Amino acid sequence: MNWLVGNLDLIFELAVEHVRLSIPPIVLGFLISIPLGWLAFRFRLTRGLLLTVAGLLYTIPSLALFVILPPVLGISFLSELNITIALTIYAVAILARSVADALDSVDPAVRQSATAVGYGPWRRFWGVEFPLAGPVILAGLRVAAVSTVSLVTVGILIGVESLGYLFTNGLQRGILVEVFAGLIGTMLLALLFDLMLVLAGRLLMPWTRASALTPSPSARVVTAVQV
Amino acid sequence: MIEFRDVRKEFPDGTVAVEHFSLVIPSRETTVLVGSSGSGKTTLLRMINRMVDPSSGAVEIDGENVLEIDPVRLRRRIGYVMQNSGLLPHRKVVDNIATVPLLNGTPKRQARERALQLMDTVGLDRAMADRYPSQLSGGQQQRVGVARGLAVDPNILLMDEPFGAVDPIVRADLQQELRRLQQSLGKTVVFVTHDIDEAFLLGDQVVILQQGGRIAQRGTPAEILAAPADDFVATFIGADRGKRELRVREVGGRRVLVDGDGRPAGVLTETP
Amino acid sequence: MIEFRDVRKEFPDGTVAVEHFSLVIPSRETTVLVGSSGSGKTTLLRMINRMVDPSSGAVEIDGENVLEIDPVRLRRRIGYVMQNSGLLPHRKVVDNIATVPLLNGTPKRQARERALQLMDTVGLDRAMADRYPSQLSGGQQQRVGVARGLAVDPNILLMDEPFGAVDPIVRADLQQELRRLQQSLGKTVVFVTHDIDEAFLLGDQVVILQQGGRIAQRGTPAEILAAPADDFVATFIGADRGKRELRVREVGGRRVLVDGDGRPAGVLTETP
Amino acid sequence: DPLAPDTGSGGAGNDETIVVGSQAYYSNEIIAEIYAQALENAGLEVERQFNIGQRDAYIPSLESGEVDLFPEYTGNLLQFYDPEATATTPDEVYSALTEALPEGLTALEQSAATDQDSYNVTAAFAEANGVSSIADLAGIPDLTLGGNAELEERPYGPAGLQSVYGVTVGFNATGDTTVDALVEGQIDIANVYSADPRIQTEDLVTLEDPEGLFLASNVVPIANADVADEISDVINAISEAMTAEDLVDLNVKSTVDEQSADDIATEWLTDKGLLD
Amino acid sequence: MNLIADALAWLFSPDRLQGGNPIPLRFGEHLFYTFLSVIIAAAIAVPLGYVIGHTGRGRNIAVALSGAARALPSFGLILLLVLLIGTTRAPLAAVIAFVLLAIPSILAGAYAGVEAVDRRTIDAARAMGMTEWQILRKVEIPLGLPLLIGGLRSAALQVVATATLAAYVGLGGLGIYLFRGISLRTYDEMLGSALLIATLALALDTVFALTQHLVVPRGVTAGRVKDDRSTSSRRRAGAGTPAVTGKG
Ligand SMILES: Nc1ncnc2c1ncn2[C@@H]1O[C@H](COP(=O)(O)OP(=O)(O)OP(=O)(O)O)[C@@H](O)[C@H]1O
Ligand SMILES: Nc1ncnc2c1ncn2[C@@H]1O[C@H](COP(=O)(O)OP(=O)(O)OP(=O)(O)O)[C@@H](O)[C@H]1O
Ligand SMILES: [Mg+2]
Ligand SMILES: [Mg+2]
Repeated sequence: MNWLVGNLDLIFELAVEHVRLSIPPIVLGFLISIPLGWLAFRFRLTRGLLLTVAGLLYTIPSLALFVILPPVLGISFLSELNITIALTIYAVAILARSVADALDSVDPAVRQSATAVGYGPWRRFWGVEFPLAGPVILAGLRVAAVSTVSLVTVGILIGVESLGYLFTNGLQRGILVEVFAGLIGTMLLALLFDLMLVLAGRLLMPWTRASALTPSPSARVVTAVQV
Repeated sequence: MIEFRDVRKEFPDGTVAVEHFSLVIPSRETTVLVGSSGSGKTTLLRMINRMVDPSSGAVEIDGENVLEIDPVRLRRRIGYVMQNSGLLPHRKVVDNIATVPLLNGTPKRQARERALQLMDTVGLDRAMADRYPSQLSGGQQQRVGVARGLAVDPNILLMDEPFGAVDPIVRADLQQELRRLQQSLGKTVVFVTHDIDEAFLLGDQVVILQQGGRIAQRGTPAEILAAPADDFVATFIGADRGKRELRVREVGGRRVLVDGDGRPAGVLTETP
Repeated sequence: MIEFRDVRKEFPDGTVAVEHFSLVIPSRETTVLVGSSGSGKTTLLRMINRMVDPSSGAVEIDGENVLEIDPVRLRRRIGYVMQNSGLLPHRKVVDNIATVPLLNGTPKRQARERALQLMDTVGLDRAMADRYPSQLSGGQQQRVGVARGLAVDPNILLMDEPFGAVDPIVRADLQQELRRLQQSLGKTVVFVTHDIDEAFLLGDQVVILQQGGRIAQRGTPAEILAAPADDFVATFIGADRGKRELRVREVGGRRVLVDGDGRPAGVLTETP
Repeated sequence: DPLAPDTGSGGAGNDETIVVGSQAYYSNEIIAEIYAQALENAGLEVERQFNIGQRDAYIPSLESGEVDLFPEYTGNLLQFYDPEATATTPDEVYSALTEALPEGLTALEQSAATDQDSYNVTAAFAEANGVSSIADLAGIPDLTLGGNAELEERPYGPAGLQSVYGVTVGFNATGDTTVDALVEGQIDIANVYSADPRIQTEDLVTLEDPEGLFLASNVVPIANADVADEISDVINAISEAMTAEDLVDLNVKSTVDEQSADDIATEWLTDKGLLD
Repeated sequence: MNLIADALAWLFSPDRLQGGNPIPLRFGEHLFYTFLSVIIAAAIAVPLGYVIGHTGRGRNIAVALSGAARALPSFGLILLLVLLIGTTRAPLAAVIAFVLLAIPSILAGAYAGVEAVDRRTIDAARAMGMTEWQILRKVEIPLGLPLLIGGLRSAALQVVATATLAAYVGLGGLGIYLFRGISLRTYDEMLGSALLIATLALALDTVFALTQHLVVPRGVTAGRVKDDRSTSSRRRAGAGTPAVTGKG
């Protein structure tokens, strides 16, 4: 407890650093995933290829990826860029699939009807398909954000400071509270990101909040089973 | 007038949906395409607004081949109503109705004003204007769909099983509403259904389709009923099951018309 | 005989689906419950095989309160067919049909043999026996559903909108098939639909329900048609729209019966 | 080349800011923090690049000028540059180090404080086997040495024990948990930094090193030659003031009292009258 | 790309089979920890997941749990448990951490699998007179198997990744080379072992993917008769894969 009282500034500084490291991969991952997800959604062939590659990349343990990337990309091992790129790759791996699934989830009838009333392809994508894909994309974005915040901590093992510093430093000094603070801090940050995304979703997608007049048939079936 | 001239459609996967199809659809009347699943009704309907382009043959509107019209512009001129309404779930009712005028650049205020008027036309309470489609019942959604189809005051209204998904009672209501509307608006309506009763109810001209868009029979409902062209038509309209052969039976002092199976179809009100 | 005595069902969320419902369902006949969405048809049907238990009142089968019968045993004695067939997607057609006999311990060989016979009964080609449900058309799936419902040779067959999801032509086929079956098997069939035409076609007794399971009218189809009990029934069966009031008109030398709107309903074959 | 340091920040060209680095080791970080605070007190702009990892990781950054100042340990650093080095006493090591340092790096004055690798056993083990020096280990069967993973490759690791003292050991990479592993009996000999407070708190016996397997390792500030003159007065004063006891004391404050490096540094500088 | 050649040279050098850290030993350790933890986690999570999926009770808790688990930094969790349980019992602490990390995905796979079964199918099964146990055993489990395997798959990958980090507290496994490489800045070792770990993860992933493919009940894969344009066959988005949990 001693430690906690004396180190609130440190925790705060590290948290700020942690946030700073977390944002670029999430934002970049999101931006990159839109065209990739669209490609995967639009063309069967690219879908298989893209999602397989994404899945494989996601499979590689983070620390290993931090080490493999620099020689492949010709960047410095110590560089923050390394972490940013690695975490962006993970975010893309999650989000490209989400975007593809999300576009898939758009009712084809709505897509058809938008075409039928005279939407051109570009306008239809941004005015109809993308917003309607929103809820599923958001779900993916939440997963990506939370997992990015959690993965940033591994960066400490190659010298990139974040709340992960509290893990190694706490272990060396044998201070349980310090490690615990790192753990809780990271989870709180993740929660914060999640909350902000949920709020942003509410704000940007008001129709998802509108409660249906009649329960949808599937919802009714579910309740019927619980008798 | 809409004219199909020896139209054929083969989809990229090799399915031939429609072949040797020719038909004249007169203006200001309702033409109903009726046929079972896969007979090519939707495909034919969509050729009119270029959602599908024919592989060969031509579709003309007032003498102009549709292939010469830019599809986006063409579609904005033609109303289209489909099953499940096809409303944009993320737009309020009023914005859904105003979609096409807005796409065409009509000022927002004006478009919304017109949308509210259309809500009156199709019998929707203006109080629903700010709801999202999911907050409406199926029947109300279909009304919004019709209102949207009418928003640019099109000469042509295409309707693809617009009432297929609603409850029979609501459907009967919507059918009546459409008849009323059509009497006052006088659009060229092309209506697709696979319900022969609906076809007989709504169609000035009824076209019965077989697989591949082959026309089994074309005529007014009474013509078809009086003289089914062949066995297929007879089966389709239920004549072969005796469903259309009605006999009179006394029940409780009233003259009930029963079909071949003894199932009642109605009550006779007037002797010949 | 199945009897409902002043049955009431309130769901845990407070919805009162059915209230003060009493009805006698005679044996070896088809009773159709018809009404619009949410009127409690499914709830009532499911009280018979204890998929739903009444909050108060009693449901009796041949004088025995179903609450005194173990639900699993009860259900194995009662056939149940529902919309979308509810087949097990990971079992072949023949195994789906044989499910309940197998649960009851019938030897596999015998159960399959019986399943194949049932496929004949419901008009399914035996060649489909080794397919999976997803490899069948909707209509075929429903036939499998019916065969499965018949597999234990139950006295009671419950059918919840069994043909709601299939194409009208296939539906007409299945309806005919069911009539034929019923004539030869003589089960007690309780059939739920919201299509009044289907109710009139299949029901020996038709029960028209309003919200909350209130019985608006009960009787044979002809009785209901001849004398609708009230405005609700009149609307429901289309009498108020003149749909059931037929007049005779000459078309091409035949006497066509037309309704209030001038839409044809059939051809008169025999004068009173 | 991924081994090349990042040139994104700091750099020798940047005259205004002194970049102070530290290892990913709390004790080293405290010293670095002391340097940083003292420099700030002297009116210089300071950037902290702490937690860079092991020597092999940060030396390139130091050589390239990405980092300007780094608290080091004379013996370990000398061995890094010259694995064959024979010097053992603090002064010998220091002068050998000044020789061995590449151009561009300057060793400022070394401090009396030492923090060197040392081999430790539990008091019970020492008594039972009668050992007080590494040499006494020779002949004891089935010994296991524990330490960081990289110890296995170091000249003073298992190979050095064998060649210098004829002691045969197995190796267990116990990392940051070495002391606990020793106390629990998983290993017999632990490589612990001599200023580690747990040598006292856990009642360990540090084995003597008569053959000089370990070089004397005094705290020494290594600076980039470009800034060495500018900062030498401030930093040398710190080396002068810091005693061996001070270092253990600083470590105790960190691990037992759980104080932050920041506070510990301020407190020490204030005590020594180095802040104004 | 020279570095990669060096890394491969390190990896395939005969030295890797000798000394204190032979690769086969570390590889075996890594797999051992992975399978042990996944098996323990499965023993806990699968029955629990089935209960949740079948009854629908506790679902919200399970969802919240897997959400929280995704936010849990696995490296921090190991260090915390090591400090709590004692550094010398690091293997125990690590296995507990792995199990904790593996449970949410497996739980999600188990209940999502059961839940993804069409409610109408279950309703029909009950109406036919299946007991609850029969419904679970004959309908829900076989139809939910692919999603369960999916859950085991992400759990295993999660553990493989985290076991790498566990070398930091002296657990052994393949991470040991990675940490030593990073400390010594020996790039061939770092990269070589990273490649080895990545390969292990990919191989494991492939095995699970194949299994997942194999356990899809026939009939679910069997082709639709025709016209899969129909909207009814569209799966609920996201229902196909259990929620991805965190990674290490
Ligand atoms: N995009 C397409 N690609 C391939 N085949 C298609 C496509 N659209 C339609 N078809 C096929 O063309 C035929 C006619 O289809 P269409 O949708 O026009 O029938 P329909 O009469 O509208 O049927 P329904 O009553 O089921 O709506 C069918 O065999 C259908 O499978
Ligand atoms: N498990 C349940 N929990 C809460 N309310 C329910 C449940 N099952 C049905 N209800 C409600 O009870 C009422 C009657 O439902 P029921 O399913 O019996 O109607 P139905 O006549 O079969 O309708 P449909 O034609 O749509 O199938 C409805 O208002 C419905 O929302
Ligand atoms: Mg169609
Ligand atoms: Mg129902």
